Amino acid sequence: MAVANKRLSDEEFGRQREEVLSMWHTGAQVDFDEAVEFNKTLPPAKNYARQLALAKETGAMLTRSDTGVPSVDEQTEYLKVLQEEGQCDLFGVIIDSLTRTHQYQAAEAAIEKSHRTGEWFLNGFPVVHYGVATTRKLTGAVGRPLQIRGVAPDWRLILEMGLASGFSASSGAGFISFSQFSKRVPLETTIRNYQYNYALMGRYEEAGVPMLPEISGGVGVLTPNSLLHAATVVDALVAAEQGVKNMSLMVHTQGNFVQDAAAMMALPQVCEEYLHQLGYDDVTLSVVATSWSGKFPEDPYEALAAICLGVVASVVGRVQVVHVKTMQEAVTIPGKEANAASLRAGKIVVNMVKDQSLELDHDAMDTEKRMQVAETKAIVDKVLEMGEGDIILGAVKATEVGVLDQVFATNQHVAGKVIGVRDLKGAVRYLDHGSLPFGTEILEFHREKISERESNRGGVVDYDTVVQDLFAISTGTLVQH
Amino acid sequence: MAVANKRLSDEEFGRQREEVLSMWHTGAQVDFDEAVEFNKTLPPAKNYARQLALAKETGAMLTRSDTGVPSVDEQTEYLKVLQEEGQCDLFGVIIDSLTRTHQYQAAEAAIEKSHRTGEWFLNGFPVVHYGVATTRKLTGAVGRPLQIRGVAPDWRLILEMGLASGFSASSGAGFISFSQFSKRVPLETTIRNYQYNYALMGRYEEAGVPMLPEISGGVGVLTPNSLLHAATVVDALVAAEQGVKNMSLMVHTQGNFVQDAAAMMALPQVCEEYLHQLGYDDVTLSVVATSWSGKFPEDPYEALAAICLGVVASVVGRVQVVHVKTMQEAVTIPGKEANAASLRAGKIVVNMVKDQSLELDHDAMDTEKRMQVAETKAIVDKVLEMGEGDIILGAVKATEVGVLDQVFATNQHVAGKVIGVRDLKGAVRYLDHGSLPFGTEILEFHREKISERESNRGGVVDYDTVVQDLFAISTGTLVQH
Amino acid sequence: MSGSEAPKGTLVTGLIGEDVHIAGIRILEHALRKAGFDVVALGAQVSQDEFVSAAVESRADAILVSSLSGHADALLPGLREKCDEAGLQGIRLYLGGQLMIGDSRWEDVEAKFKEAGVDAVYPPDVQVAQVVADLEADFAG
Amino acid sequence: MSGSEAPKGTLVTGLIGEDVHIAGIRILEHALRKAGFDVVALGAQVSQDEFVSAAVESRADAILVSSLSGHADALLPGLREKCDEAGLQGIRLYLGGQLMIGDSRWEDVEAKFKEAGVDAVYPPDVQVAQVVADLEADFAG
Ligand code: B12
Ligand code: B12
Repeated sequence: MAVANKRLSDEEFGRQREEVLSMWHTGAQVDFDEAVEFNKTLPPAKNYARQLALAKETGAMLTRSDTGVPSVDEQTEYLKVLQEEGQCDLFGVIIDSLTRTHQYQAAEAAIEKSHRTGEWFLNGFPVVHYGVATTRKLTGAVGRPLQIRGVAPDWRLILEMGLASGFSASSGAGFISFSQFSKRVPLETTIRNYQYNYALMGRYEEAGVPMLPEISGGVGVLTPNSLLHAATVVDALVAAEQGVKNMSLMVHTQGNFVQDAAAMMALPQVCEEYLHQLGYDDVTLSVVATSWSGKFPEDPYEALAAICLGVVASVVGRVQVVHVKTMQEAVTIPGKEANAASLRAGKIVVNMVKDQSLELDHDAMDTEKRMQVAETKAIVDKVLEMGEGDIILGAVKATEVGVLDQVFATNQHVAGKVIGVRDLKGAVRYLDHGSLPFGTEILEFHREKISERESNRGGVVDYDTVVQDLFAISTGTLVQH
Repeated sequence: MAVANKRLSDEEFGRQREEVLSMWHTGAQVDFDEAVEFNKTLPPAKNYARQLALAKETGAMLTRSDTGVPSVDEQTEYLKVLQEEGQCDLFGVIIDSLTRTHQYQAAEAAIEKSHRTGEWFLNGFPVVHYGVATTRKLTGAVGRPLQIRGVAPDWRLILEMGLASGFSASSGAGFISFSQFSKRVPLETTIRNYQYNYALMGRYEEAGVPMLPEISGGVGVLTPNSLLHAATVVDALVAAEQGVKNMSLMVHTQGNFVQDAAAMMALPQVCEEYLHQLGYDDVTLSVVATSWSGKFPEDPYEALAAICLGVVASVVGRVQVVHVKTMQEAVTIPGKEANAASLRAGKIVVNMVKDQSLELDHDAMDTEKRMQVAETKAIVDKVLEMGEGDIILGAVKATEVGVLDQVFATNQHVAGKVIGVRDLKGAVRYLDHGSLPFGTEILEFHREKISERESNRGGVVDYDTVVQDLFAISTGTLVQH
Repeated sequence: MSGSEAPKGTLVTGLIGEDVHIAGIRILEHALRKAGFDVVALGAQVSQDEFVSAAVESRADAILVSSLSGHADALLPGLREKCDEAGLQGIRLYLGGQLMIGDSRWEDVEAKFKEAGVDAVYPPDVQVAQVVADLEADFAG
Repeated sequence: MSGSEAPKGTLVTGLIGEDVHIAGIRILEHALRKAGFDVVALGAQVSQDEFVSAAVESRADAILVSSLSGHADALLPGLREKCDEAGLQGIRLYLGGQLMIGDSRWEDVEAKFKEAGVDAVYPPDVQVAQVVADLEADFAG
């Protein structure tokens, strides 16, 4: 059955729901009406969407830190430390990747082993395992909004469990979970699953509890922005159709201030346009910028410096949320103290840069924004055209022929023809644009930028340069000449 | 006897020299000719001026870290750790403030007590106490240039000792040591002492060993840049007359990127103009930017973030040297590991920002530069006028009437009428310009900027605001609204 | 396999378990191919069985297992035994990535996986060139 | 000294020894004057003798010593005795700034200076308003 961008009927939703909640025994604990009532008892200060809408209004920039550990007591302790010592505004709780891939038994064994040995054998918080009552205790331990984090082709049970337990936002999206977090699952399947996720959020929304998806179009590993923007727009349109009214769009900082800040401005602009064009006029968009997402320097102080630079770009880009990784990112799942310390550093950068309303060279910013918008539109327009107006039908076809594509994808169905590389200033450009429907202006722009680096080094920029670029920052520089 | 800006005769220099070298018994160890020969045995990689000239040519940005501890073994260990673990390019060795104020006996007692107890009772390295042979072992322990650091009304013996011992640069200048590091000493006296210092460097230069003064016009505690620039130009002209051929001009970062970066560009430009105007055409100028120089946040990670932001501004300002303080600045004389860690963070920021040739909003930068240049010229022109072309005679008169002034000065002879305050974006403006010879354009510019902050807060900006501003950053923000 | 045109050896590569950190192994594959190896790239999320059957099918000389998610401890043990069962006695097993959660000492991590039958274990800061050089040395002649 | 217009007390302020860190004490002086104290500000680089004679001349109620360079340990002891010798028995001594080099525990630092005769010792993160409030309390009535 072809998936189209149509609101799930109550019957279809109800049918899936039964299936979802029976995937693991704790699913039975979720009762939608009770969950809505529970969520209504929470103060607005704990609702993610409300806080982001407020931030957008007041110009505030909130910090978010993501953590995930297998023990619920320890996870609670983490959140408390982040709130108190890290002045953290928003909490992300990462779900372990065994749970995400439905390996509930293996996850349970790893939890048991973690408890027994006191060491950790699981890379996140297994929300499904703990269930509603226990997880509500966790979310009740802090006074600010929480997001349930992770990306997986089938995130439905995790989301049910999370939203019923006091989380009011969730990461993940259909295209990224297809292209970056699965291997053989077809796009139709992940999109169908995400229709469910968005529909669930939409139903909470209708019941008076705004729930927010944080939509990412891929990962920020040497990936040109428009590739990510286009996939983000696709998911935003899917979410809107299912009744989601508040969305956060993610930009992955990749090291060049102008490019990163421009991305934070271009993405909501172009997304807004498409929402409007397709008749979704009551959606509130916010932007979240992540920390550096490539390989980190091992040294924690170098890592912290790189994180701070990402925050600078994010404040220049006037986002609502700044995601702050930790100084131990290269090394391990971070300790809570290191996490809180990194957050404090991030916060003072937010304050210092925000206070001075820093602006970068306007010409450079304008060009960068203009190009990102043009590239994104070239892709999304083509997708809509291929779907005869239906973004999902279009996306499926576009993916087959590489009109939607990803760099370093994990899924075999992704064309994987696009290759990104840094230009002389460290901005990520298309070394190979694969089958993206770009006109000559766009292609020449990228070619030109890459050739600047070539002239500078007196040598060709090729896949070996891409390999060098993958180690950017971790080796101490952004661009190796 | 009025001091004029005239090259010290060999007789006068020789006379003073005898006096200087007999201030403490180790002075007798200094033999100029032998010291020149010794310096000539050192590789160019260890000569400060040569390395800075090279950096200017190639666009390199070097990092410098300042340390000063009472034990020579420990100081050696510090330098080695900074070189190896901190990738430090230039070393500053801070002389303790007892030695700087000629309290040699007290310093000796503190050294003895430090050695005996293993704790430190002295805030720097007492170079005079250790003498030439021992200090040469210290400077010989590292392979990069060293600067002897500190400011004092009478720095002559310290400088003699330092340059004879393998240091090839020195901090300090006549006006700052008068206004900020002494209480009753008149400007004539400090300038006369600095004429000697510059003359000593000039004589090394003539003998084939370039020696570099790093000239600062004051301290960066809530001080408008032009006030510092003007005093810097005064000392540069004094140094040039004594035969100094390489100078580094210091800019104190104070938190607003545009203002800080503009200062790094405006200062060498205006200084170059005056050197040229007065016939000193063969002087090579470089610029050094310091870390934040106000009160630091106590938290080491916040402090590190603030330091990193200063480095961003410094790289945008295209300086040759970035001075990197440490994450323990608020707390204590830093440990070597914390120092090396801060340097690594500073270095990665240099690399990441330099790689992308970051430029800020051109209009804002142009305005800021233009105003700083205009203000500085207004002051220096007036000083020259008052001295009938002689910068020293002028400076003495100008200081009396507050045409040269300082904020938070320590010397009773400083008018101290000028008050600085932050504007809405955190740039430091003249709240009170005292007796500075400013025209209406300048005054209106500052008034305008301050009134923006007033409108924003809906209240007056006055001395209470100055008090708030003194805690900027240490309380987590740059501007308190 | 000594002629200059013949492949230096056949290698099966992939990320074990649920792992999706694909960038590192992708560039290793590129470098190894360039150096003259035949590479059978299984990509992300490869099970032990998939590794083994791909190695059997391709008559591989070695299996290169990458693992970054921190679950190598749970996912790797047993692979050597499966190889033996499938008749791949003595096939060289290489392992690299960010193997364990928490800051265990590298020596302990290395020992743990060697005990599980891995021939060579690599930390995340290994250079691509180093991996290639080691493999060339191991398959010289 | 209880009328609303009369000064709340006379204070001598200054930085001891070779110290030039003047910003902190300057703003304290401002705040104290605003709160109704008479302040005799000696500024930077004040010797013990200068503190004492200024206090004698101005019939001060207290001396506020600031020290940031880290040498308070060497420069402060003896001040109480000099005060006593000059007939300033019982004059209140306040000390603040960044007193010691190295990261000694605050309790030890405080105890050390109290033993040397200081009545109240303040860490660098003290709020201006706190200092004013304490002095007002000490001189109430
Ligand atoms: C980018 C990244 C991601 C991207 C991956 C995108 C992609 N398409 O590849 C995304 C966002 C998808 C991701 C997801 C997750 N990640 Co992640 N990720 C990273 C990050 C930042 C960089 C990894 C990278 O790309 N390195 C660049 C490549 C070139 O280097 P490399 O992979 O290390 O490979 C080199 C060597 O290791 C070696 N090598 C690797 N494999 C092999 C194999 C052999 C045989 C040999 C000889 C050598 C070898 O050779 C390579 C060249 O030198 C690291 C942290 C870091 N290192 O900075 C975390 C990190 C690996 N991730 C982590 C985690 C926990 C996750 C998540 C579970 C949760 C989360 N944070 O969202 C999910 C996992 C999902 C899953 N199912 O696996 C943890 C792992 C914890 C641990 N091991 O202790 C890390 C360390 C971050 C952290 N500190 O928490 N991640
Ligand atoms: C600015 C500064 C300078 C400026 C001072 C400019 C000026 N005109 O004031 C300059 C550049 C001149 C300078 C010089 C030196 N400095 Co300095 N300086 C600083 C810095 C960065 C901030 C100090 C400041 O202005 N604070 C702002 C004011 C508002 O706060 P405050 O002074 O702490 O005052 C508050 C409280 O302490 C309290 N308080 C203060 N005094 C008193 C007294 C009483 C009675 C009471 C109740 C309360 C009280 O109330 C105030 C309001 O809250 C500090 C580090 C830091 N804290 O971040 C180092 C620091 C104080 N300096 C230090 C040193 C070593 C020096 C030098 C010896 C060497 C050098 N680094 O160059 C020279 C000393 C020269 C000399 N002879 O004294 C060290 C001291 C080490 C120690 N104590 O362990 C510090 C801690 C830096 C470091 N980590 O190495 N410095």
